[in-house]
Amino acid sequence: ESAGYYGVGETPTEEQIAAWDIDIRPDGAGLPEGSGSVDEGMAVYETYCASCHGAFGEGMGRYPKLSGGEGTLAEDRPEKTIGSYWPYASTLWDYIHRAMPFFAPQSLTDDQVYAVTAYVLNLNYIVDGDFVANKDTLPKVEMPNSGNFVWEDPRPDIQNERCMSDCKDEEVSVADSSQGKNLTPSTTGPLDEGLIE
Amino acid sequence: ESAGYYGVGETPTEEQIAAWDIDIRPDGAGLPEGSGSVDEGMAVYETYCASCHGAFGEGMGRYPKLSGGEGTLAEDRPEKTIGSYWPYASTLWDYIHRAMPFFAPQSLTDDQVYAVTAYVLNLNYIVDGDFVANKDTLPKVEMPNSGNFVWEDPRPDIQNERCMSDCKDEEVSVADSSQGKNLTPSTTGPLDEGLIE
Amino acid sequence: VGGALAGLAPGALAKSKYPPENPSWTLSLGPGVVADPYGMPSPFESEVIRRNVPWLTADKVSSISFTPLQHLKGIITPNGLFFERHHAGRPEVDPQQHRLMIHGLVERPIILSMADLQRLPSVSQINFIECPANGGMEWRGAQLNSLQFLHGMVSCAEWTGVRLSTLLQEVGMKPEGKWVLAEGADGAAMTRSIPMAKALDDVIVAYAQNGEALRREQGYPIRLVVPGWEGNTHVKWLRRLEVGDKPWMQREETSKYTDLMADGSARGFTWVMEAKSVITSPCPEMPLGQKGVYQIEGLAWSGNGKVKAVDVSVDGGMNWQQAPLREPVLSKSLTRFALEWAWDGNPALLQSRVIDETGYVQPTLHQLRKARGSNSIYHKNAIQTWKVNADGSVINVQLS
Amino acid sequence: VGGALAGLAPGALAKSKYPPENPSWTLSLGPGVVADPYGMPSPFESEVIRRNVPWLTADKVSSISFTPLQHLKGIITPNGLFFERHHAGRPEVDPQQHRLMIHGLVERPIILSMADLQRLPSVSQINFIECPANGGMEWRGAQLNSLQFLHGMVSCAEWTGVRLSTLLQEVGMKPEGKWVLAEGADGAAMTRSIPMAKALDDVIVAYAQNGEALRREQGYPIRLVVPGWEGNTHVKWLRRLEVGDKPWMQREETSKYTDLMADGSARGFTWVMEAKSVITSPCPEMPLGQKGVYQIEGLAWSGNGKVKAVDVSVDGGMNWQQAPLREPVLSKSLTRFALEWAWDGNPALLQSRVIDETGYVQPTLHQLRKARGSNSIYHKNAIQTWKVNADGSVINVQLS
Ligand code: HEC
Ligand code: HEC
Ligand SMILES: [Ca+2]
Ligand SMILES: [Ca+2]
Ligand SMILES: [Ca+2]
Ligand SMILES: [Ca+2]
Ligand SMILES: [Ca+2]
Ligand SMILES: [Ca+2]
Ligand SMILES: [Co+2]
Ligand SMILES: [Co+2]
Repeated sequence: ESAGYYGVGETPTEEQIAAWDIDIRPDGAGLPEGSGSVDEGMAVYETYCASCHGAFGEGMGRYPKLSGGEGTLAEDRPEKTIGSYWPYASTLWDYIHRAMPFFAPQSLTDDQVYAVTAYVLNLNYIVDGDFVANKDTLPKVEMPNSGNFVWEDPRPDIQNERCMSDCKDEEVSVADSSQGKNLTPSTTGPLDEGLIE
Repeated sequence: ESAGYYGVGETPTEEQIAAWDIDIRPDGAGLPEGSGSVDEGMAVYETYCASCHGAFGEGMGRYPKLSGGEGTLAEDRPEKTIGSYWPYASTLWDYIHRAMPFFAPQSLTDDQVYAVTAYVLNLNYIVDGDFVANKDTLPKVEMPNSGNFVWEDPRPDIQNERCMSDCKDEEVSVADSSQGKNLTPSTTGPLDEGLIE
Repeated sequence: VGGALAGLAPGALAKSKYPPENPSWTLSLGPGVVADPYGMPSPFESEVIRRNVPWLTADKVSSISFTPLQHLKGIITPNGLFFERHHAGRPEVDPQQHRLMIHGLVERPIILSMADLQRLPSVSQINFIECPANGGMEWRGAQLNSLQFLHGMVSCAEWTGVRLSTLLQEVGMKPEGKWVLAEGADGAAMTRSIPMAKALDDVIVAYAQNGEALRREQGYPIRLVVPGWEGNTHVKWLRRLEVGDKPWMQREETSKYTDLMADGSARGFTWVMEAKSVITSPCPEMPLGQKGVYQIEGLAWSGNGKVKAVDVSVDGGMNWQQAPLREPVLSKSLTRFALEWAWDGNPALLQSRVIDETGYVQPTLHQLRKARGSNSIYHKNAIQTWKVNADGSVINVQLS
Repeated sequence: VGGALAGLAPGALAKSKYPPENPSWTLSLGPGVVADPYGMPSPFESEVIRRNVPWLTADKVSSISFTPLQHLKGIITPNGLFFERHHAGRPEVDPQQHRLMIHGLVERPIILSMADLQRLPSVSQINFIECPANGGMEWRGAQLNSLQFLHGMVSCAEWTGVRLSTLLQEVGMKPEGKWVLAEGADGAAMTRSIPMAKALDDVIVAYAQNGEALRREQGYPIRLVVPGWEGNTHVKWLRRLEVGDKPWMQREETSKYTDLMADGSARGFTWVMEAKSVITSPCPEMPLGQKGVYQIEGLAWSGNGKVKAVDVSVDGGMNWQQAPLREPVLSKSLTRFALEWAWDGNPALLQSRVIDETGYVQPTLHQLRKARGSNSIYHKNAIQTWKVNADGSVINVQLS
């Protein structure tokens, strides 16, 4: 069947497409007009973001950290943040614009998103304090960890024979047990809303 | 695996089996001690049955008829009752005992069941007024329609070729339509509890 | 699917503001996880429910409700919409108190708790259950104008439980044992006699339905599943199995569930649900819109095994075209078919016809009437005709 | 199954009065049909619910709930118990207002209503969906003692909808189109980039789940089903599909759902859920009773196709025995296995190990850690070890 064979649906107007087509790519495709500076971003951040992510992006409770963690990725407790982990700056604009502030998604203006993006990048020492984000500058921002991603799945990374008997050299022993750790909510009775006993 | 391989369950006592083993067969297997006459049955019937099935088993509203209908089975509107249709008298004892009166299943004593069984048979002119039902007499009752059942499934009783084109000699026409019959409850909105519009 | 959309043809919808606007649910947060620890359908689907025909029975306590086939997709019937048939209402059985007793011509009678049962080897099977009275109001003529009420006494689920053969082996059958009586714990103490060959074949004592515990309406905590056989044999709230040498000739296999022929004779023990099919879209509840390309879709099933093929006619059975089947095609299970149809806007007479793996071809109502008369109530597996009018409405009709 | 029986070993039940007595529900009438037009489980099953781990997330609005696998049978997850993963809560989408826009590198962009979608040819598929974080709390050590919380981010349903390939054909893809961006209508406006080869293979835009309309928690009225791929790609409340020449590198494919290796490098685009299995009975919630014959039962699945075999070990992986599979064995679907085991009453270490049709053998946690370290969060498809104690209790352990 060729395109339009079923003939269902309406043809969208340019305006309709533009309104929903909000995605941004690393090459900058999708970035709108407008701009925002680190300073302007600080105001946005303090008003709309700091209550959850902390004054300097250090996180609050279980709300995500947005900064810090540089050099921890190979450590025992890595901290994955925008500075330490994120490969593309475009993702920051895209995600803040579509999903933040958490309680009011898509409520910021494009200028506000540019500004707070600039501010969060600055919090992570990725751009200077005089940085102004716009559709030309943002795609050029180099993210510190961008070189450390492999975008081809190397799995299966484990090849096993299907051994059926005498499969282990040493005797089997228990190394760790969940018993007594007291981390498991109840799986009987009504929903366990409370803290761990 | 042999019997008892899984070893699950308890072994029932004789009393446990007897209490639940209530089924009756045409040969009388399962019928308990006790007895009841047509006269005794009339009293039971009037107290517990007539309100739904009518004073003479003629039915009430959409509650089943228990008598009548003899000779109607080949007619346009057959009436299937104990007299006109049922092949075995044992089924009557069994069913009344397990399921009637409707609102209080298994509430009648065995004597009451014998009695009301005798009465309903008498209503259908199958036994005389002096009939006394018990485990010896009931299996001997011959039901008028018992010879008219085939207990082997003759289906498939229709053999079709899978014709794919020009399959009918005459032109196709609509013989009957549901349109306008006004028998269909609503299939939209909330549950249609009411009468047909 | 699409309660909110039921009966609305494509294009008939009010044009939405979205896009370009964003709906409120895109600009705010919804309730979090476990807002419903056991989830329910969207309130927009509130019309997708089981329904009954009030004039059909004296009382809802011994009655039937119908599955809304017009809204369903695929082959699984969700548990909340599985059709109901009760003879004494729906008992509220306590599974801790409930027991299954197996006795009669056996070496080792037992009483099983529900936990005992779950310790035994189990199987899962996707099987339809159909009441043999499905469509039984239509022997004499077209009455109801609704897929739900005409065909909704069939549903299909994945059943899990213990093979009856496993249980019979565990109790040790005596060689004289030729029949099994199954009895329910409801107020009807529902009973049916099952011949041993079927009992040892594919019957299961089921405790689960589509993954979870049986629903109360389907026999919680346990029921018999007798694949391909008439629904009434699938005794619910099962509490007793007795092995015997003869059938018991219970009310539900003599007074009811026997088929009266035109000559006044009657057929008993007509257990199998012969092959049947029905077009579910379009149907009276799901009319067509403008002329154009449509998918004629439907369900087919056979109590004798797998569906081999389904044919569709748009001219009342004069000419037929084979409709592709959808995977999976399972034995004694609902099977989906669909055929593309370019509707030219003229009236049409839509039919489907199933052929099962035994080679049986679904009959016309004409043929059934000729063979059996119009008073047999049960086993009306005739080809269904839907008349499509020029305005797209769909009517249940019977052909000359 | 058996909420009321959960954790109770056979034999541990109070002896019932029935038989010889008759329970009240045998001596009375229950409620009639359509007492519940949309049915619900028995109140005795009220413990069979989705549950969450409060300490795991900041807020239930971006959180997870777990399917009670310990109670489930067969392969279908009933819709009320399908696991939940929301990033901005569960939007209450009005299907009359909802639209799917398809645009980008296409000849003929369109906006589809839900009724439009239902007019297109559809398919049904039984597929599992698993969150790649399923079991992710256990990379560093044994923490939770529960099948539900350790493995309950997987569920399985029959999905019905339109193939993405049908939609892409209808809009006419331009040759430069190599990727598809899927976007949700929730407050997270959830997005994932899908490569064209997968998009044209087996992806569907689903509107039904186990026969009925999708549940709100699973994306009502429409979601993507991307068979065998990590759950997050199955974008819910789908509102937009854009065809492009490059991936979009969205937050959910960079910051999240990438796998950090021990050396600090990270793997992206690890979409497939590699083969996994788990013993569901016994398990911490379903301990053993007295010594005797048990059925070791469990689930296996693979994002790379069908399950070929499952082996079970009772000695911590030293020796294995092949466990029979239950029908049906479907591609990218949950599959049941069961093996009989005569438990002698001594402690034991129970494991299952799946082999899928590609020949892949499920790895140990040891092997995964060696290959990836302990910080990759996602894709922990390691063999699960249950320690059975002499008292029948069952504990989640990790072996040396
Ligand atoms: C009410 C709390 C709240 C507020 C206010 C808030 N956020 Fe968030 N933020 C969250 C939560 C919760 C998440 C994680 C959501 C998820 O995982 O689905 C998040 C995630 C993020 C992330 C992604 C973190 C990562 O590592 O993937 C960024 C970036 C972010 N927020 C930026 C912002 C900015 C900028 C603002 C203000 C404009 C803001 N947030 C306001 C709660 C909040
Ligand atoms: C409250 C109403 C009611 C009362 C009182 C009642 N019945 Fe019934 N009876 C019914 C209904 C309803 C049915 C059909 C049940 C079904 O189909 O499952 C029935 C069915 C029967 C049948 C089977 C009819 C057939 O053709 O298959 C017999 C026999 C019967 N009742 C006898 C009795 C007797 C004897 C009594 C009193 C001891 C009695 N009934 C009291 C309502 C009642
Ligand atoms: Ca775009
Ligand atoms: Ca904007
Ligand atoms: Ca607790
Ligand atoms: Ca008996
Ligand atoms: Ca008695
Ligand atoms: Ca009405
Ligand atoms: Co029959
Ligand atoms: Co991944």
